[in-house]
Amino acid sequence: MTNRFVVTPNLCIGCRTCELACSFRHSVNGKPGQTRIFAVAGPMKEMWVPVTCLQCEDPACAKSCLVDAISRNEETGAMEIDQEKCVKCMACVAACPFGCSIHDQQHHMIVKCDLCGGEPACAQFCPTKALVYQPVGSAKPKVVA
Amino acid sequence: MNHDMSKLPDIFARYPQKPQSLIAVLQDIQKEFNFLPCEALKETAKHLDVPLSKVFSVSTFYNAFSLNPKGEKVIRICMGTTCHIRGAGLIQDQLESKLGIKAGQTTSDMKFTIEVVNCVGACSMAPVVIVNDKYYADVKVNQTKKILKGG
Amino acid sequence: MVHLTIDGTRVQAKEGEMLLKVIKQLGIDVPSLCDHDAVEPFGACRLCLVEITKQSWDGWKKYVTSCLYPVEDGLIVNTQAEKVVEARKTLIDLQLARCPGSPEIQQLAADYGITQTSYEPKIDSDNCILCGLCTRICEHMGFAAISTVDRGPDRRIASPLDEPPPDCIGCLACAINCPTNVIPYTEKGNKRTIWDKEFELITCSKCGRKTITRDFARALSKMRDIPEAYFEVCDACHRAETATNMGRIAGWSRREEAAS
Amino acid sequence: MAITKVASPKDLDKLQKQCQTEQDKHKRKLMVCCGPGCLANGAAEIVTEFKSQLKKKRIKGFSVEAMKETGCHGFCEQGPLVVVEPQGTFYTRVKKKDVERIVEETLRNNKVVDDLLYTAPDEKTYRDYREIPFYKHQKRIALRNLGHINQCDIRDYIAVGGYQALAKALNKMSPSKVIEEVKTSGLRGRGGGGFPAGRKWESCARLEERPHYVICNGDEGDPGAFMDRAIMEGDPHSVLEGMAICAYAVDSSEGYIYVREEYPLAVQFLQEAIREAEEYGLLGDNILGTDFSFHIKISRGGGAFVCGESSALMKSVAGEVGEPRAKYIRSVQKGLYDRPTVLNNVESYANVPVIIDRGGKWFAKIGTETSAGTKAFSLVGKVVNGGLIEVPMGTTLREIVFDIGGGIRNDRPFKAVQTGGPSGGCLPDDKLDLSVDFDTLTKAGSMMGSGGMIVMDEGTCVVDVAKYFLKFLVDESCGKCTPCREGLYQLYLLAVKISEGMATENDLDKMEQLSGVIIDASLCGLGKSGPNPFLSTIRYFRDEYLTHIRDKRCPAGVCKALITYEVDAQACDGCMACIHACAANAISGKKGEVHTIDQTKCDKCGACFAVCNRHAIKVA
Repeated sequence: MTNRFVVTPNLCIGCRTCELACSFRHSVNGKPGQTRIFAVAGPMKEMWVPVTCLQCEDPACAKSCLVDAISRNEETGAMEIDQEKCVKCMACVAACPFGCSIHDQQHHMIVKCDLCGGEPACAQFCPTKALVYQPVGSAKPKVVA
Repeated sequence: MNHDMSKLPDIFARYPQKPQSLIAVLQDIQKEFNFLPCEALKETAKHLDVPLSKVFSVSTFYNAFSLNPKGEKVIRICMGTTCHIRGAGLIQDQLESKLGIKAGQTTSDMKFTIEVVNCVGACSMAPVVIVNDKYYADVKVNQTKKILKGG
Repeated sequence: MVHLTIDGTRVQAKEGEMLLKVIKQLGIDVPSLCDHDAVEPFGACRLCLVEITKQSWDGWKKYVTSCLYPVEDGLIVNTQAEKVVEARKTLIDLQLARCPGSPEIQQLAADYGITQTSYEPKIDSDNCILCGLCTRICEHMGFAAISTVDRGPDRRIASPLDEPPPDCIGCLACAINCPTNVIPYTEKGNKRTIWDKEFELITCSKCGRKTITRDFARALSKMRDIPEAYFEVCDACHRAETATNMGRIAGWSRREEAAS
Repeated sequence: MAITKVASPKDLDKLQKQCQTEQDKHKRKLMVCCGPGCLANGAAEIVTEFKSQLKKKRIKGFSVEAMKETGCHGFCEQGPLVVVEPQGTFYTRVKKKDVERIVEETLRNNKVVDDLLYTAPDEKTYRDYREIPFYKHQKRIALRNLGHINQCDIRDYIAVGGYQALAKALNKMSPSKVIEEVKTSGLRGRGGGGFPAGRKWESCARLEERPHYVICNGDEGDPGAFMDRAIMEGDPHSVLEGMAICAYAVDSSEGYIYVREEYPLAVQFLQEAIREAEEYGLLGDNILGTDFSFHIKISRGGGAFVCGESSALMKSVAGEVGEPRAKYIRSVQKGLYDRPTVLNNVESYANVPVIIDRGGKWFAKIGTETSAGTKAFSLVGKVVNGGLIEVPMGTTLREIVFDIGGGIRNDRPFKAVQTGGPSGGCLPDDKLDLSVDFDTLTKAGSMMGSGGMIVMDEGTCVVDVAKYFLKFLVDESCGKCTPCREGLYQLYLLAVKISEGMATENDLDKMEQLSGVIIDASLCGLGKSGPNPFLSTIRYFRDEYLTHIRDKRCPAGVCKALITYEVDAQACDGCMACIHACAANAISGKKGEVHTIDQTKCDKCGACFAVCNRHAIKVA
C-alpha cells in the first residue's frame, strides 16, 4: 500500500460530489450503487467531513465476518467484501466502529470502500481537494487516514 | 413425562467424550429407555459438545432411533425381500388391523408397537416376525392372533 | 493453470477450481440452487449438470454436476447438451412437484417451458427445496442452530426437537440466503422472531435505529474479541462520531470559538 | 489357563499344535448350528437341552466340551441343524424333544436317528451332509470355517491354522509383497462394487499422509442377504486376521468394523474375538512379537442402507448423519476423518488369510478370468433348499438355483432370480445359463451386489417386486439430492399406480425417462442404481406390466387392487375355517355347505387363502 487518503475537513464544503462519484463508480446493472463515502455534517452547519473506510490495520469488519468474506486486497490495501461469499448477516455493518460497512438496500448487498481498485473516484472528483489520494509522505497532511 | 436421567453418566462413561461417540451413546440411551427422551438428547449434546441440532439430525436419520416411547411389546415385521415375496405384507395388514395402528405407531394403552424392519438376515425362515426377542419363523396369516398373545 | 473448452470457448482456469464457477464467469446460464461461495459445494439440487468429455475418451461422455467437479486439463464441456437440458427439465419438474407453491421454482420451471408439474404434487408443501443452504451457512458461521432432520422424502429443515433453537442468535442468514424465501421471520419494534425464538434487537443509543440482535452481538464479541460497545451504535451514528472526531483533530473547536 | 502372549511364529506353531491336541481328545464332536436361521428356529433351546442331557446321561467318551456352538452351517432351510463329526452325520429340523434321542442313540450307541436325516425332494435320504447336493456343488473359501469351529473360541480358529497367514505376512513378506499377492489373486471387492482389492490397498499404501485407516464394512443393508452376518458371527477371527494383514500392507494401526445394530450377535462375537486376539498378542500392540501394532474398534451402525456407500459409512463411523458426498474425492485418499482409508467388506477380508496362506496364484485359478475366487450367496426365496452357499465365480445361475437350491418349491415354474439387492435386478429363465461373475451380471442388467440371491416363482409379481424395492429405496434414501429423493419417490408412486390398475402406457414411458435422469443425475450409488429394480423388470417382463395396465390384471395374483378371492365350490367342504379367519366378515355359509365371499366386504387380506386346507380359495 503506497497511497492513502488525506482528508482536510476545513476544505470540505459538503458538496457531496464524492458520494455521487462513488455511487456511480459502483453501479450494478446500470443502477447507481450505494455510496461508500459520506460527506457528514459537523456540529455546525458549514462544517463537513468526508467519511469513508480507513482500511484499518486490524479491521473489525473482517474480524466480525464469520464466513471469511472480507479480506485485504494486497495490491491496493483495501479491505474488500467477496459478494459471492457474503451471507448478509450484518455483522460487519454492526461491528465497524467508524460506520463504514454499509447495507446497500437497493441491491441488497453489504458494501464498503474498495478504493476503486487503486484510483478512488471520490478523491478524483473532489473539487476542493478536501479529499486527496496520494503517495504516503508526499504532503504534510493535517488528518491522515 | 419424566425420565430417570441418572443413568446417563454411566452411559457417557462407556465412550470417549468426543463427537464420534454420538451414535454409540444414542444407541445405548435408546436401549436403556426404549426411545430417546428429549432431556437425554440435550444432555448428550452438552456432554459430547455437539450442537443439539446435530444430535436431533442423527437421532431422526437412523432407523435404530425413536423419539417416541414404544410399547411393552415391540412387534417387528421383517420386510426383507424374501419375507416380502413370501407374504409379509399380508401379515403386516393383519397385525395392523388387529391392533388398529399402523407400522411405526404404538397402541394408546402403550402395550404394542409395530415396526417394519429391513431384513433381519433370517431369510430362509421367511416370513419372520419378532416380538421383543422372540422369533416367529414361517409365519402364516392366521397366526397373528397367536403372535399377539405371545404364544 | 488448466485449459478447457466450455460450449466451444477455450478458457483457462485455476487448478482445483470447480467447473460451475468457471461456467458462471463466462456468463453462461446454468441454473443452480444449492451453490453458495460461502460454503463448500454440496451437490443437492443437481441442476448444474453438464456433459463432459475429452478428446482421449473416444466419444464417451459423462454427466456430472459442475458445482462438484474440479476443472481438468483438456476437458470439453457442453452445458446445453440435449440430454443435459432434458435432465434439468425433469429435475425442475420434480422440484415443482415438491414445491408447487414456490414462485421462484415456478419461474424457473417457466424458463424451461413447464407450467405444471407432470408428477404427483406434494400436498401441504412447505415449498422448501431442501438445498440445505440455511443449515450449511448456519453451521459454517459456527452456530449450527438448525439442521436437516429425517431422511428420504420426509427430510426437512428444522430446529432441534422442533423447539426454539438454543444455538440460534437470530442473524437471519438462513432466511436471507434461502433461494426460495421460505424461512419466515418477523420484526416488531425491537423484537425479531425467527424459528419461534424471540430476539432483542439492539437499539442505537444515539438515534434509536435497530441494528443486529443482542445475542448476535454477544456471540461476535465472544468469538472474535470485538468490544461489545461497538455494537451499541448504528453505522450512521458511528460515521457522525467519526466526522466529529476528525473535525476536532482538524481544529474545529478553535474555529467554533472564533465564530462565537 | 493363564494365557501367554504369542510372541513369535514359533510360538504360534506351538500353540496350534496344542490346540489341535485339545481337539483330538474328542473322538467325536457334536456341532449345533447357531447361525441366524437356526437361532430363529430355536437352536438356543437345543443347545441348552444338549447340555442338560449330556450332564444327566454321562456318555462315555463324550464330554460336554465336545459339543460346539458353531456359526451358520449353511442349510438354513432345514434348521436347526446338528452335525456329528467326523462322520458328518447330519440332523435337520431338530426339535428339543429330539435331543434325547440323539444323545442316546448316536452318541451312546453310535446309531443314526433316521427320521432326522435329510430327505431330498427325490426321496433320497442322506446321512453324511457332504453327499447332499446342496453342499456337494459348493466350494468354500470365505465360509471355510463356518459350522466347523466354535465361533467364540480363538483356540478353535488357531487349531485350523488361524493367524498363520498373518504370521507369514509379518515375518516372511514385506508390505508390498502382501499387496502384490493380493493383486495376483485378482480378489475383487465382495461388497458389490467389485473393485480390485489389491489396487485399492496399493493406492492407500502409496499415500504419505498418516494415519491410514482400515475399515471393514459389515453393514450388509441388502434385504435378503446374510452372508456377512454369518461370517461375522460364525468366524469372526478370519475377518480380524484379514484386516490385520491389510493393515500391515497399508501401514495402518487403527481399524474399524462397521456392523449394523440389527446384528447384535455379530457385535458381541466380534467384540469377544477382538478381546481374545488381543489377549493372545495376535492383535493390539506388537503383534506376534514384531513392531507392528493394530487395534480394531467396533462401530455400530444405526440402521441406514445408504451407509453401505463408502463415504456415508465413514461419516457414520465418525458419529454423523450418513450422507454420501461427491464421488470425485476418492475415499482411499480422503476417507475416515479425511485420511487415507481402505474399506472392504466382511467377505473380502475373510478371503485374505487364505490368499496369503495359499498364494494369489492359487486363488486366481478359481473362478473366471476377470472374477477370481468364489462368492458367497444367500440363496433364498421360493427355492427348495435355501441357505448360505459359496460357489466358484462363473457357476451358472441354473446350477445355483437347481443343483444346489434344488429348484422351485412345490414344483412351480421358475420365474426370475433377483441378485444384487435393491440396486440389482431380476433375471428371467432365459438368463439362467449366465455365468455368475461381476461383469456378466452387470451386462445383463443386474449386478453381483453383496450376494443376495432371491428366487421367484410365478406367484411373484414383478410389478410388486419393483414396487417393493422402490419403496425400500425411497425409505432409505438419505434425501440429500433431488433425483434420488424426489425422483425415486415419483417412480414409486407410478409403480403403485400400475399395481392398482390406474396407469396408462404413457406412464411406462415416463418411468423410463425418469429412470434415465435419476441414473445420470444422482449423487451416489444408491440413487444411480435406484431405478434398476424397475428397469430390469421392465426389460424382461414388459408383458406383465402391460397386463396390469391394459387388462387390469395381475397374473401372479399379488396386486391387491387387481385380484379377487373366490370360493371354488367343487373343492369347498364347508369347514368354516375361512369364515373364522376372515377379519372383515366377508365370508358366509353354514357348516358343510359351500361358502361364499362378499366381494364388497373383502379386504383381500388373504387369510382365507392361507387357512384353507382344501385349496378351495382361488385367486382370480
